[in-house]
Amino acid sequence: MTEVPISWFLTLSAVLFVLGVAGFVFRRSVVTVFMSIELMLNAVNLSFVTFSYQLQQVNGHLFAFFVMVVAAAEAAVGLAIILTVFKNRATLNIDDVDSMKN
Amino acid sequence: MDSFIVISLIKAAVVFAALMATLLYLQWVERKVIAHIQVRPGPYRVGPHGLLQPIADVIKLMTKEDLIPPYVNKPLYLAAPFIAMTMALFSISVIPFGPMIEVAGYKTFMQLTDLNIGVLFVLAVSSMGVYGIALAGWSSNNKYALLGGLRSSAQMISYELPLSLAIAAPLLISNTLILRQLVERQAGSILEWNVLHGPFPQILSFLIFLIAGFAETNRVPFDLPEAENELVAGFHVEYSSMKFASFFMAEYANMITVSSMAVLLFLGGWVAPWPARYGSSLVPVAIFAGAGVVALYHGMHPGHRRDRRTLPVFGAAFLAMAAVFLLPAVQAWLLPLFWFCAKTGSVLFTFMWVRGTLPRLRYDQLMGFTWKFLFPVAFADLLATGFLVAWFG
Amino acid sequence: MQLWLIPVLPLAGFLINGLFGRRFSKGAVNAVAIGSVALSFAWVLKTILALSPLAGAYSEHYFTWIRSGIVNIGCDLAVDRLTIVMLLVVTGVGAVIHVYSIGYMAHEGGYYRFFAFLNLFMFFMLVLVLASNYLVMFVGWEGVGLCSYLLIGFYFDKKFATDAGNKAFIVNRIGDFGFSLAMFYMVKNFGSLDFATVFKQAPGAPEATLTIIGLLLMLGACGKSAQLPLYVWLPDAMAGPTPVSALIHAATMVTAGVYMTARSWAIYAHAPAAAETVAIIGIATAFFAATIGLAQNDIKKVFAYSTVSQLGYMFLGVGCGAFSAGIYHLVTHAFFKALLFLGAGSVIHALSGEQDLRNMGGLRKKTPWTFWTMMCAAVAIAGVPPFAGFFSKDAILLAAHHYAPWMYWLGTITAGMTAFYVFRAMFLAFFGEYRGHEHPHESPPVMLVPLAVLALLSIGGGFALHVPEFLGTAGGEEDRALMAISTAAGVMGIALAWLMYVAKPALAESFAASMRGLYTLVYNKYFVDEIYGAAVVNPLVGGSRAVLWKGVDVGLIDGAANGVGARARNIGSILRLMQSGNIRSYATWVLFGSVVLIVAMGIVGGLR
Amino acid sequence: MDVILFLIFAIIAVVCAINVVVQTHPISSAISLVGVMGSLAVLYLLLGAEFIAAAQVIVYAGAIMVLFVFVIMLLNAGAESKHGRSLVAQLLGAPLLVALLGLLAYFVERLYPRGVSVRFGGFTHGTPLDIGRALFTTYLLPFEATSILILIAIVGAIVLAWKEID
Repeated sequence: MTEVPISWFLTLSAVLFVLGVAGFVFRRSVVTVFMSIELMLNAVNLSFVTFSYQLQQVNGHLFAFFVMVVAAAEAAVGLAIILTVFKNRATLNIDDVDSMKN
Repeated sequence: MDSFIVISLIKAAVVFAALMATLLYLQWVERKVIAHIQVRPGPYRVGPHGLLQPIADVIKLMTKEDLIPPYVNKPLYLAAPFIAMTMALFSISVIPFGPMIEVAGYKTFMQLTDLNIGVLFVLAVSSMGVYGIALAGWSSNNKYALLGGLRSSAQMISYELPLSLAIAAPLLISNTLILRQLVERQAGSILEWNVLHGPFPQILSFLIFLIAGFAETNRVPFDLPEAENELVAGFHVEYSSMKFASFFMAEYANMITVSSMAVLLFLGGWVAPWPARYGSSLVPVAIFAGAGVVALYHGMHPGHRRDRRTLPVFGAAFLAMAAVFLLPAVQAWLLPLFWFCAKTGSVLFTFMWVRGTLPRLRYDQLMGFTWKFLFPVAFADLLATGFLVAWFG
Repeated sequence: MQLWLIPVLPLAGFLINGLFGRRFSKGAVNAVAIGSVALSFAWVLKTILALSPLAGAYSEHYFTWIRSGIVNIGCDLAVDRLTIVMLLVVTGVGAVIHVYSIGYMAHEGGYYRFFAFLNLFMFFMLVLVLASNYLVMFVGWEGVGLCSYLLIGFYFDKKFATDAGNKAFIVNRIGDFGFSLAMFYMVKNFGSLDFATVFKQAPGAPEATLTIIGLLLMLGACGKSAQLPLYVWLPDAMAGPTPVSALIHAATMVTAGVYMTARSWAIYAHAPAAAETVAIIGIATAFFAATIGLAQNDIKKVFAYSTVSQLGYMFLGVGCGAFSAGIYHLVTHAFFKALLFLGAGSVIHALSGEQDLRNMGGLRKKTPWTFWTMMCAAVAIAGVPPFAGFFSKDAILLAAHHYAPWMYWLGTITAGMTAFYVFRAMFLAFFGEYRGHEHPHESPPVMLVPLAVLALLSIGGGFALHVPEFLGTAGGEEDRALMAISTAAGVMGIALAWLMYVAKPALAESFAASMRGLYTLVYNKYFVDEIYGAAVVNPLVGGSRAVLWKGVDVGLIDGAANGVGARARNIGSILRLMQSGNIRSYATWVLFGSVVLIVAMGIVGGLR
Repeated sequence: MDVILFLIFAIIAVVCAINVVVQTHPISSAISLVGVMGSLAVLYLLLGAEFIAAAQVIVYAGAIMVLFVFVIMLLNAGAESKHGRSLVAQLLGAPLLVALLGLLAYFVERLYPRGVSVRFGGFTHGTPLDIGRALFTTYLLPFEATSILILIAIVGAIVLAWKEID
């Protein structure tokens, strides 16, 4: 067997995505949570590229490309927000950032 | 299939060996060049004209105690020099040194591997190189090292933008990302090189590329991550022995990569400055012969007692080289290699020259320079090139 | 032929002035505003020259605006002869009034805003005129309404101005409602809103349909053109700056209804009941407004009622089937009424804001230019030959006589009254002793030149421009007798005004005293505003307050809303536990939601 | 060969991803994430997505993650503190994650029981030429929109971080 079933790629994508969700749900560090989001985006990109292969069209690549661009923008703004939060509250623990509660 | 693997392994071994030797001696060359710029002899004790100095250094570094400070983050501390070295050597693998040659009946390219996205690959790998430095700085648990790592990561991200833009401009002309094709499309004469190409010479891009390249390799005047009089030694302050040497070699390997890229992108790669029918193939012969004659002459009139033996030997070796260049069988692969090395060497010499000449920038100057000057200029240059290519192309 | 340039040029002026005008000098604002309108005028001329002689319609398609089922509405502009007449009036008179505004607005705040709105108005008016289907026309129609609102309320720091703006807008909404219904009905019956398509199908359509469409369109026209019973906004609209009154509320926008009715002539031609209604409303408005005009003391109010009255004439013409006569009167009216307003503006300017005729008098010497130019307009509106108004009014009365003689007689009486109240205003303002306190001064040349231009048009516009011939529907044979009667009515009106306000001023007082009841009635505009207030507005407000607010709103809706809210609060106090403020908890709920969603999609998608 | 490559890099990716989640120190997570991205880039190459593979390394690993590392170093973020808890996340998190993974895997297996197989070189339209062509024709509007987005993000980041500069 020299060919990889396409479902393997998608399953890998699913596994990575779920791991990203797990990071989001279980981690307390804002930065790690943010990285988990990136992990999820990567997982989605993998499935985009896989679909592109399956359909023999380049469109999936472009979606992945746009995801990357958006991720870059998101990282810039998100990290700036993290910097500001850290400056104001001196914490990176996501459970401490809960002033919306009241 | 098998021959492909064998050839690849042989090529890898050859390139690796040559690269290591070059790395060793590049250091010696740099010390010599800087020394002569500063009007002093430089390494002189070990071997003739200090020629054995690199070997001595290697022995010294290898035999030194490999000290791991306490309170470092051990996995990352150990991984950092490895990452730096790996990434530095990685990009060499796609750099072509010459055209297709035939060795013992096998046709192969003078290149480890040929990628469709060669240029992007080099960019990608070089952008990964920052991890070695940043992690080294962080894992050392030392504030100087941390500052060095911080500086280098900010600096490398920032200078990658003008670097990429400067690379994009000649790519617009050559219209390929395959490094070998890039060179083939610059074949002909010096006027076909991208730096002087047709109606839109890429002189500005070339300069931007060089400047950004200095920054990407943390060279003077952008050597802030290791600014020794501010940060002691910056990110590698806690490293010793071979780990320290790895960073050093990584820096030189990066210099070679950047120089090769400059040659491939702008200076026509292994292509001779003018066609062989006008005698370009005789240039190396002339150079080596001239060098041999000069060496022999100085051997006759030695300024130093030891030169009486060494210089004639060198002279003879140079003359032999000149003779080799005259052999038609070897010319096919030796001439391109010569031109490639000569061009890369000139760029490397520029690196050293700048190091011997310019002072270091302040950190805010460094960032301001790239964001407020280099980046806009690179952008405008790319835009102008794009319009020109669209207009004339 | 790039028809789109005609409206877009003023739009560009609006954008430039509106966005950057605050930083511009007055000169720059002037250059942009007037330059854009002048260029537009020039482009109109070029278009006319390029297209002449224009027998049919020339149209341009730009893009498909709405495509839905059978309805396919494009953004189309078209030019035919009717449009050309309107274009010339709008851009020509518009340009003149723009120039005039430089002088009039020189000392007002919000200079750039004024010109930006004026340019925006020009844009919408030109869209209205150039439209080749009802929907694009409606865009212009609503747009001019908006600009009218903005410009009436230009002095937005004064309550009466904003109230007047609101009134104009709300009353116009009633008319627009009719217009929209007419469009829906057209789509339903003809499947299109294109003029060409609709008019081609009109002859074959059932008369009832056409009558309904015609009446609905007339409702729209009544709102926009201030006809009975929706005329009440126009006199109040005089709260805006005088150039606005001249441009929007005399020369162009208020005639949009006439234009639209004339444009829809093909419909009215096959719906005689609707046409008759138009004619009746026209003559009734003409007469009714003229009587109110007899007793007004505010110079602009006099001209405002005069405008309503003259618009009634135009509707009479259109309703009688002589739509070209209506348009003819529209053109000449644009000249002399704009001139009257601009002259009134000049007088007001001279008296630093005084508008009451009782505080004027004797201005003939102080402001000779204004006097003589206004006199041209007064004579023209009075229907004295050979001034402009004579020809158009005569054409309408002739048509009315053919249609129904009683309308002719009522029209002639109205003509007499028109002559009377206009000259009453002229005599009160320019003759006798000066009764005010300000020191009158003549207006600057930048205001007088437009007056002179319009005066020339008022004098010669009648016999120089043969609009009916141009529109290809020359009226019936001239009837010397009818002509003489209507002229005599005008002259009698002038003479009566002379008698009562110049020769024997006491006569007016005693006349008013002897007919106190009638005078009070007329002076108070038949209490129409009060009747509307009592009959429509108050019941509406009171009813809304009692039933909708107290009953439905508080009782039902608020009760329901509060009840829902209370339950929601109860549920929320339980669900609040979910709102821990903890991001990870939220993330878990999102995860929960996505799992549920995937399961649901799997079930719905038939994947088990 | 392809299967071996896939398995090697898939395992690296999964292990690194687990490491991202398990490591308590942000910088270890970041490095692991770079590992994920690198192995994904190889998988992209396997899928014929040359350009995306390069962009993955250049943009994700070379820029975004460097930015992460930079911020972690700048804030000198240590191992995360243990205090603070989310009952919901602790109780529901694990079962839901298992459910999500199960569902996704189930649907993938159901929808692609033996769908197309991936073979290196089986898709050759992922070159920069193809991407560029599609990007500047079909996807020109989104492309321009994202460029505006990036611009806004730059401005936003500067505004947010401005106080740091003072």
